[in-house]
Amino acid sequence: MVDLHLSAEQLEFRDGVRDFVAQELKPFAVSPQHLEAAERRLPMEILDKASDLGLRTLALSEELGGAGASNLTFCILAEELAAGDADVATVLTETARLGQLLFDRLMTPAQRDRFLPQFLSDPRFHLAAAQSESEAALGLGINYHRPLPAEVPLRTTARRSGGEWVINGEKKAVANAPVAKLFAVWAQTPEGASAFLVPREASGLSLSARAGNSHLGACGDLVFADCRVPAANLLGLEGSAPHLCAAEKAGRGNPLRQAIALGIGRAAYEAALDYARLRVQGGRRIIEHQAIGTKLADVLVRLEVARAAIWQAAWASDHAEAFADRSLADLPLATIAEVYTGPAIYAAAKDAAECFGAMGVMKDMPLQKYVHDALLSLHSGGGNGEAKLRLAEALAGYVR
Amino acid sequence: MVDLHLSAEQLEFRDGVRDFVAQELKPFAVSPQHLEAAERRLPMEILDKASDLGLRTLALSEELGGAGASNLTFCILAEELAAGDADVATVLTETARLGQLLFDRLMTPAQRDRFLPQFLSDPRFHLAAAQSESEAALGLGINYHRPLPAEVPLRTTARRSGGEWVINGEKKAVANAPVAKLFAVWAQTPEGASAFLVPREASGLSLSARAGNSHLGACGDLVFADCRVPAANLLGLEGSAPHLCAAEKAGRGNPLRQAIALGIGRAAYEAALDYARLRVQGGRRIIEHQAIGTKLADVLVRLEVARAAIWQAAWASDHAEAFADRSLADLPLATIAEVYTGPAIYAAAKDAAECFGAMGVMKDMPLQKYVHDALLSLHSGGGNGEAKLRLAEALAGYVR
Amino acid sequence: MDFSLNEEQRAWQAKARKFAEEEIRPISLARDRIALPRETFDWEIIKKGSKLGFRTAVVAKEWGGHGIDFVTQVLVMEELAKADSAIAKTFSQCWKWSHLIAAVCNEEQKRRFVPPFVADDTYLLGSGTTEPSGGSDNRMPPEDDPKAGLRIRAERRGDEWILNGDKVFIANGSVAKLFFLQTRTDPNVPLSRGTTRFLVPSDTPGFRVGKVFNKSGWRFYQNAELIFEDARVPHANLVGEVNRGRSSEGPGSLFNDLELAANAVGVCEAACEAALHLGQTRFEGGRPVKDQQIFELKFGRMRMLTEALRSYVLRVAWECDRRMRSPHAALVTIYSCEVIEAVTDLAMDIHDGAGAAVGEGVDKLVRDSFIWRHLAGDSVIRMRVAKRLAE
Amino acid sequence: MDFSLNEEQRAWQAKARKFAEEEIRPISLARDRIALPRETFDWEIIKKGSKLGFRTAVVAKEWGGHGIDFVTQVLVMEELAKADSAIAKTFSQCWKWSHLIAAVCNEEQKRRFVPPFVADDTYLLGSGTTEPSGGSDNRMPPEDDPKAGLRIRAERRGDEWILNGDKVFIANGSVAKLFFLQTRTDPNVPLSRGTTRFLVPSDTPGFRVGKVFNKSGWRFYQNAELIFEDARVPHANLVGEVNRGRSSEGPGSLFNDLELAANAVGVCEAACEAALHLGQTRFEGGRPVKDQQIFELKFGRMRMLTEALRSYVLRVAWECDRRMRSPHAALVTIYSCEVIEAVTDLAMDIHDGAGAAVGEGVDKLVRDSFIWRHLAGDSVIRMRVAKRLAE
Repeated sequence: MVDLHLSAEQLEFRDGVRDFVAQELKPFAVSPQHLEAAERRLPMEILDKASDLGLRTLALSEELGGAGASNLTFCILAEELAAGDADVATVLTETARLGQLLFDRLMTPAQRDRFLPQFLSDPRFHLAAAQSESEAALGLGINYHRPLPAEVPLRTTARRSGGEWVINGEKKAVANAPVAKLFAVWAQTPEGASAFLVPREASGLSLSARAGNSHLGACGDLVFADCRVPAANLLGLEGSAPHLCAAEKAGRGNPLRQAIALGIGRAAYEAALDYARLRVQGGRRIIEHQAIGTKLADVLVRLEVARAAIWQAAWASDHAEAFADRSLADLPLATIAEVYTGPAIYAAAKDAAECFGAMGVMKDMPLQKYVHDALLSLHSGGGNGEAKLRLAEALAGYVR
Repeated sequence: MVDLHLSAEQLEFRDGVRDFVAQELKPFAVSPQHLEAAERRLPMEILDKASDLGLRTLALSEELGGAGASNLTFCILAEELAAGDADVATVLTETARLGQLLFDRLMTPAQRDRFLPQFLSDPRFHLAAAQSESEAALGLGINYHRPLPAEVPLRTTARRSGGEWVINGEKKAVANAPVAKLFAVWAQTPEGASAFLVPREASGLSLSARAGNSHLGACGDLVFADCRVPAANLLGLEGSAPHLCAAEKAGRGNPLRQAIALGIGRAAYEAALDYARLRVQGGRRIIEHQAIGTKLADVLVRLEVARAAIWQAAWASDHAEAFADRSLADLPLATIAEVYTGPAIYAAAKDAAECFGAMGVMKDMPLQKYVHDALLSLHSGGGNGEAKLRLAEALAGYVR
Repeated sequence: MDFSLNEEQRAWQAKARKFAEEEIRPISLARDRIALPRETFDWEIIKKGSKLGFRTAVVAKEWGGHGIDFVTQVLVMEELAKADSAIAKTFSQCWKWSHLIAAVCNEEQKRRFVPPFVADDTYLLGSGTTEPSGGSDNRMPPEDDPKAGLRIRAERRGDEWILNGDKVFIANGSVAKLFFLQTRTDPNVPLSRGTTRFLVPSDTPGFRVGKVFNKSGWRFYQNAELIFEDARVPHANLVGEVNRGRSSEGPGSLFNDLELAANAVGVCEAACEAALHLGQTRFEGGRPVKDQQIFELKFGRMRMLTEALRSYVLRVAWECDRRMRSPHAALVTIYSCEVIEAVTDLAMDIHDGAGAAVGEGVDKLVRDSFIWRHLAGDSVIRMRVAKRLAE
Repeated sequence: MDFSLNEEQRAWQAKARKFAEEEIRPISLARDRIALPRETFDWEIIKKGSKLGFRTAVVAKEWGGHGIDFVTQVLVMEELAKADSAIAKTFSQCWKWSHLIAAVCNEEQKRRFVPPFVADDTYLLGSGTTEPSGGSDNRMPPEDDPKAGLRIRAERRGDEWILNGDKVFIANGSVAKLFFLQTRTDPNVPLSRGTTRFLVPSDTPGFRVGKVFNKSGWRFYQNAELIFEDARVPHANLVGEVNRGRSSEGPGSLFNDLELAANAVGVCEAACEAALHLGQTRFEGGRPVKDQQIFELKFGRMRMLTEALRSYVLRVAWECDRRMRSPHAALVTIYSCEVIEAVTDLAMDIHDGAGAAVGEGVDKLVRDSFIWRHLAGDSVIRMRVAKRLAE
C-alpha cells in the first residue's frame, strides 16, 4: 500500500540534522573567508559534531553500534547536509556508506573486532575505498555492447610475502583519502582483483591531498611503495574483489550522490527565493515579476521532481521485492535518477544565481559556489554521459 | 513509513486494464483507418466495455456503486488507458472524476436519487462540466499578484421563473459535451455564480461537437436558449458555485491530465523501443548505436521522473495530512507535476518519433499521433505557461 | 564584408513576397486541411508560380531559366515559405534537381530534358532514393554491409536498363515528370560502389505511382511510392558512370542543405508574425499581452533564433555562390532543424498562454516544422556532419 | 552580399591570432589560478598588446589610433578571446569607451584626454554605472521610481562638481586611468531625467579605489569598487548635458553589445578546439574518442552553435559599420550568452565522459562563460530588447 508518510524517527532525525546545519554548518559554509579560500577546507570541529549526531555511522547496523539507517533515510539526511555544505556531506556520506559496506557486509568477525572499536570511538575515523584506476578504458557503448577483448588487470598489485601482502602502485583521486584512517584497496593478485584493508599508518603508504576545488569533499592520491599489510587484511577471498560491491543489481544502488546534488540545488534555490522576496525593482519585489517568478518556479520544479525520483530509487534499493511484485517497473531506477538529477540541478543552480545579478559570480557570495558544486556533482563519478550509456545498455538488454 | 508497494487490488485492477488495452483499445487506436481519419472517432463499443470494467464509475464511492478508487489508483489507471488511446482515457477520466464530484460531494440525496440509477445502469451515461468561459481574462501575474479590480461575472445567466431556472448563454469547448447525458453548468444568477444540473434532453439546450483533432477526448460547444431546468436542479446554494470545486487547496488536486500525458509518452516510448530492438542499421540493431540508445534513455528518464512526481502528487491529494506532519513539503505538488510533465512528455514523444525516420510523420503510423496528442496535452487546460505562473504566485506567497 | 543585396536580389525578393502574400497565403490553411493527401496538391498555384519564374529560377539563362544565384534562392525561399512551407518546398525541389542536371548530366541529356522542363508550367522534378527497407540504411557505422541499403535493381539489357523494385516517400512523387533515380547495379558490393543513377521520365513503360503518403505536416507536398515492374529506361538516360551514382554531386548537394534552412527561416518569420499579432491584439487584465514579461521573453527568443539562423543561412548562400566547400552547408541545415522547432513551439506557447485555440494556423507551423527533424536533423545526419568536422 | 575580408581585416586578424597564441595563451591559466583578485592582472601583457595597437585600435587615425572598423574589431576580439576571454575584454573595454569619446565628448575634452591615452601603454579606460543599491535598478517595470537607481550624487560648486558615493563591480576599476561616470544630479525625478555623465581621471582628489571583486570567472578582469568622498571634478569634464546622461550614446552602445558577442565566439572556438583535441588524442576501447557517436553529436553541436553565432556577429558588425540601428546588436548579445554556455558545457561533457579531470582549462571556459548570463543575458536585458521588438 503506497504511503509517503515519513516515520516519526525519520522526521526527528531530519529535524536534528536541520538544526545542526542551521546552527553550525551553514554559517561556516557561507562565510566569505571560507568561500574565497583558494582551497576547500574541511571544518574538522564541525565534522566531529556531525559524528556525535551519528552521521558518520549512519548506515552501520544498530547491532554494530550505528544508526542502521535505510537507504531512504540516508538520502534524506545527505540532502539536508548538502544543503548546508556539499563537502561535509560528501565526506560523511562516503564514510557512512563504506562503514555499512565494510563492517556489516565484507569484514570477517575477526577483522571487525580489530577495526570496529576504533571506528566507533574516534569521531575522526573516516573511511575510503581505493578502487578504480581512473583511466581504465571503459569504452561504454563503443563496442556495441559486446564485451571488451579481455578483462583489464589492475595496475596496482599485491603479492604475498610470508604473513603479509605487499602492495605496489598508485590510486588517483580517491574520495576521502585525506581524512580516512582505513582504506579498502583494490589490487591485482595472481588470483585476480582482490581487496585489502590498509590502515593509514601502514608502512609504504603515502598520500597527497588534492588541492584546489576540482572535487567535492576531500580527495587525494595514494602511492603504495612496498606497502605491507598483514595477510589477515584480505577482504573476502583472493580474486573476489569484483564481486564485493556487486551485491545490488546495476543501477539499483543508493542514489546518494544525487541526494547531495539535490541539497546543493536546494541551497541555491532557498538563497534565491529569500533574495527575490526582499529585493525590490521597479517598485515591486522581484519575485512578483513574471520573469523572476517563473524562473524560480522552474528551479523548484527541478528540485521536487528530482527528489521524487531519488526517494523512489532509494526506497527501491531498500525493497528489491517491489520489483518482483511489479509495484515498480523493472528498471535501473538509481541510474534514471542520476541521468535526470545532474543536469537539472546544474541548470537550477545557474538559474538561481542569475537572480542575483553580478553577485551571482562573486567568490565571497555562496551562489557561485552552488553553481560550481553542481557542476562538480554533474561531472563526478563517470559523469552524466556515462550514466546515460549505462541506461542505454540496460534498454538494449545487455548485461555486462 | 514510506512504502511504494502497490496494493494487491491496485495491481489486479492495473492488470485488468492492461489486458483490456492490449486486447481491445490498442488495436483500435493504432489501426491505420483510425489514425488517418480527419476527425477523431470515439469507439463507443470499446467505451461500453470500459464501463463494464468499472472505469466510468472508477472514482465514485463504493457505497454509491462505484469502485471508490483513490486519486493514486485513478492516476495509475488513467496512464494505462492513455497508453492505449488518449481520447478514450480523456473521456472516461472526465466522467469518472465528475461522477465522484457530483454524486459523492455536490448533489443532495434527492438529486442523487434522480440521476444516480441512470448513471450506474447506462454504460453510455457520461458527464460534463461547463464551467469556464474561456476568454475570461485571467491576467495571471500581469497585475503583480494584486487582485483584478472586480470579479468578472459569467456571461451565461440563469434566472428564476416559477419552478424553473431559465439559462441563456453559451459555453465553448466543453470536454465530454458530445457524449454527456448530464451537464453541470455554471451560470450567473442575482446571487452570483451558481451551478445547475442540466440533462442532455433539457429544452433549449443545443450542442455542436468540435470536429478535427484540436482536442483530446470529445469536445463540443453548448448553446443555452431559454434552456429550462427544474428549480431542484440547482447544485448547492445559489451563488456558491465558485466554492464547489475549491475543496482542495490550489495545486493540490489530482494530476489526472498529467497521468494521461504520461500514458501518451509511454505509448511513444514503447513503440520506439520495440522498433529500435528490431531495426538494423550498419549491421547492428539501432538500439545498440549510442545515438539511439542514449536518445531512448533520455525518453525513459522523462517518463519515469514524471511518474514519480505524478504519483507523489496523486498520493498527496489523497493524504492532505502528510503536509501537516511535514512528510511532504508544503508546496502545490500537482502544479509542480504539471509544469514538469507537459514539456517533458512532448519532448519524449518527439524523440521517440525521431527514431522512426520518415515513418515518424506518417498519418497512418501512430508516432505522429503521439506527438500531436502530447502537444494537445501540453497546451490543454491553461497550458504550461499558466501553470508556471500559478506556481510563481504560490512562491510569492500570494493567495487568490 | 557586405550584407547588402543587389538590385536583382531585391527584385526577386519583392516578387516572391508579393506572390507569397497574394497567392500562396490565402490557400495555405485550406490546402493543409484536406484529408486525402493526393488532393492537397494544387496545380493552379504551381502554374502561377511557374509563370513568375519560381519553378525554373535556377536553370541557367542560356537554357531559358533565370540563373539566380544562391543568395537570391535563399531570399526567395524565405518569402515563399513564410506563406506556406510545403508549397515553397515544391518549387525548390525543382531547383535542387536543376542544380543536379547542370552539374552531372551530359549535353545530350540537357538538350533532351531541360527545354521541355522550362517550357511546361506543370513540369516538376523529383528524385528517388529511399526504399521500403530503408534507403537510409548504411548510414550508421560500424559496417558497410553489402546486404543493406538500396535494393531496387537495374540490369542492362541491350540499349536499355530494366528496373524492378519500389521507392517510398519520394518527394514530388505523384506530380513530377522526371525523376533522378538511384538504383542498385551491383548487389554484391557496398552501396558506395554499386549504385547507378538514371533519369526516369514519369511516362516510362513499367513505371507507375503507388500510394501518396499521408503526412502530419507539409501536407501539400507530395511524397509518393514509385513502383517499377520491368520498367525500361534507355541507356542514354544513365547519369554519370555505372556504379558511381553516389559519388560527388556538385553544387546540387550544396543546395540540398541550403533550401531547407532557408525555408525554415520563412516558417520562423511566420511564427514570429503570428506571435506578435497575438501580443498586440489580445488583452489580458486590461493590457495587451505583449506587455507581459513572459511574452517578452518568449517572443524575444523567437526573434533571436530566427535572426541567428537567417545570418547563418546568408553566410552559407554566399559560400555556395563562391563554390566554397565547407561543413557549413550541412551544419546550417541541422541548425535550422533546432531553430524551427524551438521557434514554432514558442509560438504555440504564446498562443496557448493567451487562451487561443490549437488549430488556428500556428499548429500547422508546428506540424510543418516537425518534418525537419525527420528530413534533415536526425542523429545520423548530425553524426555524419560531425565526422567530417573531426577528421 | 559578400563575406570576404579585406586585406587590412585579414592583417589585423593574423596579428591578433599571433599575439593571442604566443603571448596570451601561455599566461592564461596561471593568471586564472591566482587567488587574490588584485593580483591576477598583468601589466606586461597589456603593454605588449598596446604596442601592437590592440589597446588603441578603435581610436581614429587622426587622433593617433588605428581606426579599425567594427568587422575588424570583431575579428580581433574573437582571436584574443580564444586565448583568454578576460584579457581580451580588458582591451575591448578601452574600445568601448574610445567609441564613446568619439561620439559624445567635445573637441576640448578629446584634446585633453585622447593624446595621453594613445601615448601611454598602461592607460586603460573604464566606466561606472552600478552601485551597491543596484544601478541596475529601475530596469524592470512597472514603475519608474525616483527613489530607485543611482544614488551617487554630483552637486555643482562653482567650476567644479562634488561627487559623493560608491560604485561597485566597475570594470577596469583598479587599473583604469579614466572613467566615464554616471551620477545622480537630480534625485527627485526618474533616472532617465536626472543623470549626468562625467569624465573622471583616476587621480581625481577625493577619489579612491576600494575592494577588487573576487569573481569565479574572468578572474584577470578587474572589477572594483570606486569610492568618492567629496571628489572634485572640473565642470569641463561634464559629458553632454546635465541630466541627460542616459540619453542616446551613439555607436558606443552599439559596440557595447558586439564586443561581448565577438568575445563569446572566441571562447567557443577555444572550447571546440579543446574538445577536438580530446577526441583525437584520447582512446577508449582501442579507438579514438572522436569515433564515438556521442562525441560526434556533442562536438557537431558545439561547432554548429559556434558558427551560427559567428555568422550573426559578422552581420551585426557590418550593420554597425553602416551605422544601422537595429535590434540585432542587442539580440546577438543575448544569443551569445546562450551559445557560450551551451558550448562550454558541452566541452565539459566531452571531457567528463572521457574521464578527464575538471580543472584542466575547460572549467575556466565554463566559469568565464557564466559571466555572460550575469552581464548580458539575464531576463531584464532580454525583456528590454523584446519590448522594442514588439512595439
